[in-house]
Amino acid sequence: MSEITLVTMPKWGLSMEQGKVNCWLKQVGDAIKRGEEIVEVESEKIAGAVEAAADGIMRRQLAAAEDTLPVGGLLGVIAAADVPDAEIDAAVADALANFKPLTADDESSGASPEKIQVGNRSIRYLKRGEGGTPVILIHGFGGDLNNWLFNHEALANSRTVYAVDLPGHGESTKDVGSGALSELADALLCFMDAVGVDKANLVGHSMGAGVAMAAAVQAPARVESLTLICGAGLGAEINGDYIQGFVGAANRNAIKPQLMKLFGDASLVTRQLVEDIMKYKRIEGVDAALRTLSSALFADGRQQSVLRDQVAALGKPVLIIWGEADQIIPVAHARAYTGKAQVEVIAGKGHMVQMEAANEVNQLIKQFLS
Amino acid sequence: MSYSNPASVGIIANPASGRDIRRLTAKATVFPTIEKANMIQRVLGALGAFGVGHVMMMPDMTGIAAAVERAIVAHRAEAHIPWPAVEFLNMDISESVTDTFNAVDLMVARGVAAIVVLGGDGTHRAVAMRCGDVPITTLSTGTNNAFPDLREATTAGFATGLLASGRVSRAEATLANKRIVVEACGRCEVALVDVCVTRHMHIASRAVWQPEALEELFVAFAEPDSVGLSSIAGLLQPVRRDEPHGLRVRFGRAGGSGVRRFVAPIAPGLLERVSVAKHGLMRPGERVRVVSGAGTVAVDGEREIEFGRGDTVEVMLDSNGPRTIDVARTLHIAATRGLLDV
Amino acid sequence: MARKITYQQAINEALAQEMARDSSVIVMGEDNHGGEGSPGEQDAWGGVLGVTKGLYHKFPGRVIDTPISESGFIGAAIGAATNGLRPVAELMFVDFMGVCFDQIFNQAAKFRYMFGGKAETPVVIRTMYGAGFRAAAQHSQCLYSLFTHIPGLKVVMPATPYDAKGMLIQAIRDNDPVIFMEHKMLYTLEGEVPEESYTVPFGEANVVREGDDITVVTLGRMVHLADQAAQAMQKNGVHVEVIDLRTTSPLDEATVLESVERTGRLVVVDESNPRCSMASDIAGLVAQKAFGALKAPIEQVTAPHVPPPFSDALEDIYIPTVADIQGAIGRVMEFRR
Amino acid sequence: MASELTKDRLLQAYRTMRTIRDFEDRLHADFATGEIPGFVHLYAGEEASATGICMHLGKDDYIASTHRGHGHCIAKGVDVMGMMAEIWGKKTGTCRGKGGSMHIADLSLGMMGANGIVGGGGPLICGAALAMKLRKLDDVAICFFGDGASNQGTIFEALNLATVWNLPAIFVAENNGYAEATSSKYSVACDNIADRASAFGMPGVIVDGFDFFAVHEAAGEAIERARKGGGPTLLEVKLSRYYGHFEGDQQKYRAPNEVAHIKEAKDCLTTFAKRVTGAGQLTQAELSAIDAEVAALIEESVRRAKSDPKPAAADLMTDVYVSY
Repeated sequence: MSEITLVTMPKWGLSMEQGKVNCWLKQVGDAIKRGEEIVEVESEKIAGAVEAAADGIMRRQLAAAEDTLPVGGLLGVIAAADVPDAEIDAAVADALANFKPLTADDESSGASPEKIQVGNRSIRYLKRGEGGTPVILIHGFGGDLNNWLFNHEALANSRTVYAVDLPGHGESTKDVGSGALSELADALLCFMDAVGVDKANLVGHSMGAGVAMAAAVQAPARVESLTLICGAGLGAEINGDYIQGFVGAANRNAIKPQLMKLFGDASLVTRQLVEDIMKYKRIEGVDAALRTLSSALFADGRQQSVLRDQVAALGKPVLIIWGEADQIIPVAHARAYTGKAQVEVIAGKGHMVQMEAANEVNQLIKQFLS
Repeated sequence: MSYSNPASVGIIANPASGRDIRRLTAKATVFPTIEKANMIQRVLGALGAFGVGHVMMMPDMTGIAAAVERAIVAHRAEAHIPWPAVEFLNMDISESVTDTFNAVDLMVARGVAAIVVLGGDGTHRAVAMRCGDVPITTLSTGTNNAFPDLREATTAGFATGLLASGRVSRAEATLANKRIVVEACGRCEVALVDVCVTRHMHIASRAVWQPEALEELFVAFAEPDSVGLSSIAGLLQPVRRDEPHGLRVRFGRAGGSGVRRFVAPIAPGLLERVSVAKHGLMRPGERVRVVSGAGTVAVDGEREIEFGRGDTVEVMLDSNGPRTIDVARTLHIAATRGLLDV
Repeated sequence: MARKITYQQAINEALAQEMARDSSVIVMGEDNHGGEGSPGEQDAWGGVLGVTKGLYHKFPGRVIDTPISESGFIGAAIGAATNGLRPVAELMFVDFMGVCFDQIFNQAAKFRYMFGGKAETPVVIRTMYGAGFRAAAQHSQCLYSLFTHIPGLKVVMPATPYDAKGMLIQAIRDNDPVIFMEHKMLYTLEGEVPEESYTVPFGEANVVREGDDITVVTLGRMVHLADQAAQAMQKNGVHVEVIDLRTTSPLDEATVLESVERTGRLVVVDESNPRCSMASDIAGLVAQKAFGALKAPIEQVTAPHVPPPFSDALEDIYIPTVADIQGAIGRVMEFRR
Repeated sequence: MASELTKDRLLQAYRTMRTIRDFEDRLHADFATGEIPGFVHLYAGEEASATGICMHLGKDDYIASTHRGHGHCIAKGVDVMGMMAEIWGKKTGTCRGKGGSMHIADLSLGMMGANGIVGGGGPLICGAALAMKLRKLDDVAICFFGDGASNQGTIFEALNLATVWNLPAIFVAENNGYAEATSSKYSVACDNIADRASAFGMPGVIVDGFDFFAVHEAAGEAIERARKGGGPTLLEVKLSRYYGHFEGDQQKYRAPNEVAHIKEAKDCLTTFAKRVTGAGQLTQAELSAIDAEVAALIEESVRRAKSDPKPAAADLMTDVYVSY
């Protein structure tokens, strides 16, 4: 049966209990390569593509567009051309018979975020996987560890991967101090102390990339490599209107046009995503944190800390990934890095490239780390 | 035994008593209108039991008379021992002490055998000023009185009925009382218990409860177990109601030479330190002139006269107070002589 | 992601956080702790359904039990609000407004206007509403439209634990009198609620579900029924937009009108009685301001114009159901001129 | 002693009473011309009550008033110019022309407002007093109400709460004998409102409301007691209003010479003047000087009220909420 691969409804984030099939990207009979996107599904929070776990032929599609399935529910079957239909039908029957929807108990037994006291702050993080030099995923301005929903698990299949909420974000303490990159980098390094990580591969998105770079500058010995995704700190330009619009937005209607700037495909901005951002912004201290950060880092629509030369001087391995359609930080910054780096620009995707092109980004990072 | 048709009895109930500032400054009771009306009903029952056929009552505008009227209707419906016919005097009501004066004048003119008074020291004083030698039955409405009896209205009515029906003679049933006459600023007032010269500039809410305001006190009698200003004298040197003299007390400053300090119940629940410089007997007929700055004269505990610097205040004790029914003695006589047998 | 707690716990947490943050916040009402003056336990009840449980010991002297005297203590809360406190007074059941409405609508609601803008009355009146408890006619009404009618009051009715916490904190910090309505059937509803303090602004409806075919405007407990109806309709290919008004004063007209402009169809779902109701108000609003967009008559799903009955057999048909809502959606979708 | 009446205080008392009287007399005259809109309830005759009580109060003490509230406002220090403008419906009024005679308020002076609802102030005062108690202030809150309000449930609830919470609250029953056109002899079951105090576990005191000194002294004791934490008091002030329930009321329900007789025998200003001049505390010249000043003040307030602008149409929509 090893040559039969079941495609099931993925679980993107702890709160996801079910997903809706948007459309099939491959049809029955199509040849499929491992890692190729085969079906687009949508949770309450986000839409994304499920990638093939194995090479083969698309032999069955058990869910149609618009169907809603629980997490783990059977979407389709991939198998080699020579696997008999009877075997495939048996596998399908077996899967359907033995399927149990996830319960609350299963959820709590899986990975769930924890909080740790780091100095005066409580920092929330989610740890997955075991082994190797740990990876730390660092979200951007206004984000949180859920920004890595499509990456975290994929990256963690062979190593320890942490995703953190930076100060002022997610469920970490909202005090950001001066708001300088160095202060956030300090917090990151202290977090590493607290969880016992001596040295890590830092993966930063946007402002988080700036934090990763600052941490490398401050403590070069503790940084193995840097992955900078649509990163801040590589040049002065940034979309000041976005920053102001994001900080100033007091309601759903004001925030939505800002969030649409984050994606190449603006339809990915779901009602739930908008609602989640508004819920974050309403939390006491968030407004002040965002204002402090935006004036410390992005005053007058310009990035105040450009660290590329200092980082280049360290000679660390660097991977730079950018969405070609990034409307927040110009894609030109990808090429502006002065040191040695692998630079990858992904066509058609926006600032949230790690979500929009999750499989591609995951592959790039995995290759880079190995 | 047969008796002549008993004479009328008057009833005066002061609608204002039991509500002054002592409710606030002391722990004096609020004495509700309804309870005054209840007391009158108990008196009526007792009078009826002795065949008193007619009662004159002072009218009022605060509901006592109205409540009694309602009670009469209800009583008639129940119809066991009849009550006397109650006549509410036909008089103008000013809602002041004048009403009491007018009512007493009418009762005296129509020859009542006795007047039952419900009120405090002030009410009894007002009645005493007009009742001449008609005996009065005293009933205290409240906790802060020295002159009237604090007793159950039923037995007071009982004794009054014995007197009004002639079963017990006036000589045996009643007592004489002293009084103090005070003259100041051309006004003359009569006190049954005490006259106090105070430093209060204004009559204001009338009551006296601040020991530092006391200047000089004159009492007709001084009972150590009473409450009010006269208790100060009573605790210095008791004087009975049937002794001929009174007492004079001069207050001093705390710490002054020869000044005695002690605690006295100058109002219900109000135990205050008082400072007395000296005291002495007050002889009947002796006119005493008080020398003081501006202030007020309180008569039976109520400020009545404002006087200025240079005005004179003169007081004199005599034995021309009202005759009051001695309820205990009257009932004792009735019991020992079998006057209650039917 | 966030921790899940009940609607009732969310309200308790909002009170506790605001009381900790601001010493002028007090809680008062009948048996808000329970046991006052009795020989037994203090905080014996913590509110009739335990919503304020635990606050009494956490905030000594600031959880005040009152006599059963609604005019007196609701008025006192209003008076205290004019003198430096931020009282959260509990009117146990909204049905009891009948014995204290003067203090709310002639006093609290009017102060600011009558006094030429010089008064602020930061009082919150928490009150339980709604049918489903077999509590009959005097303990089951919705009555929000009566408060909504009065200028000077803000009227809010969170449908979820998240909104309950954020809107109560907003209500406490708000400088106007706020009627905060809690549906008694929602107390045990669980939902994600941040541990931290946050506010949900008033006058901003929540789009619970997006859809382009028909708009369902609803509020309070009916939000959940409407969403279930919408989910069921999705299987038939009908994409329903569900709007939770969240506050009826202020009213988010823009979100309602924008949605109906897009969908052209409207069903209003209101647990209250139909005359002079939020249902008729929203229908009137849309008829007046989005008439041109309407493709079908507006349907209202409400309780009938009778008092809430006692017997379950009657109450179950009194309260609008998911099936009622689906039926209304179906009729509006099928309407042809 | 609660509060000594120095010469300055006596002058202040007279000035306040005179200001109230002239303010009300002037309104009475002007209302008859038809220029003043709405309902106006005048306090003339009752001046000793508001004055004798409010003289003990500072701006942090609260009072709640009634529909007959001008006297309480003036005694609590509300600006007479603003009041007159308010009653004339002008933008310069205390409430910018939005309240009128029945709703004059100034919370910055502890004046919680005249109130168009009979008995509406009782619960509010309990709240103000509760705030004082919880905030550990030694302020007091006073509820003025009439014999009509004395029969309202709100007042009973407030009296009960005040004792239950041991509040620094004083309930001042201004018993002028008439609730609108109905005698309190009919409507108040126990006749003396003060009698009800005992049922609520607080002292009940009756004081002569024509006598400033009596009111001042009794109120002083009650207020001092409340400030010290001694709890609430019910003070019944027996007095009389000279004018009708509202302007235009012909008072046919009163005895033919009732008002004239009261004015003759008891008027608070006349008796006050007689007492203080008789005792040599103030001279007639001093009183006359105040009379002249007050007359000028009232004249000026009317002149301004007449010429001041009315609210603009845009003012209709403002001041409903702090934020909406």
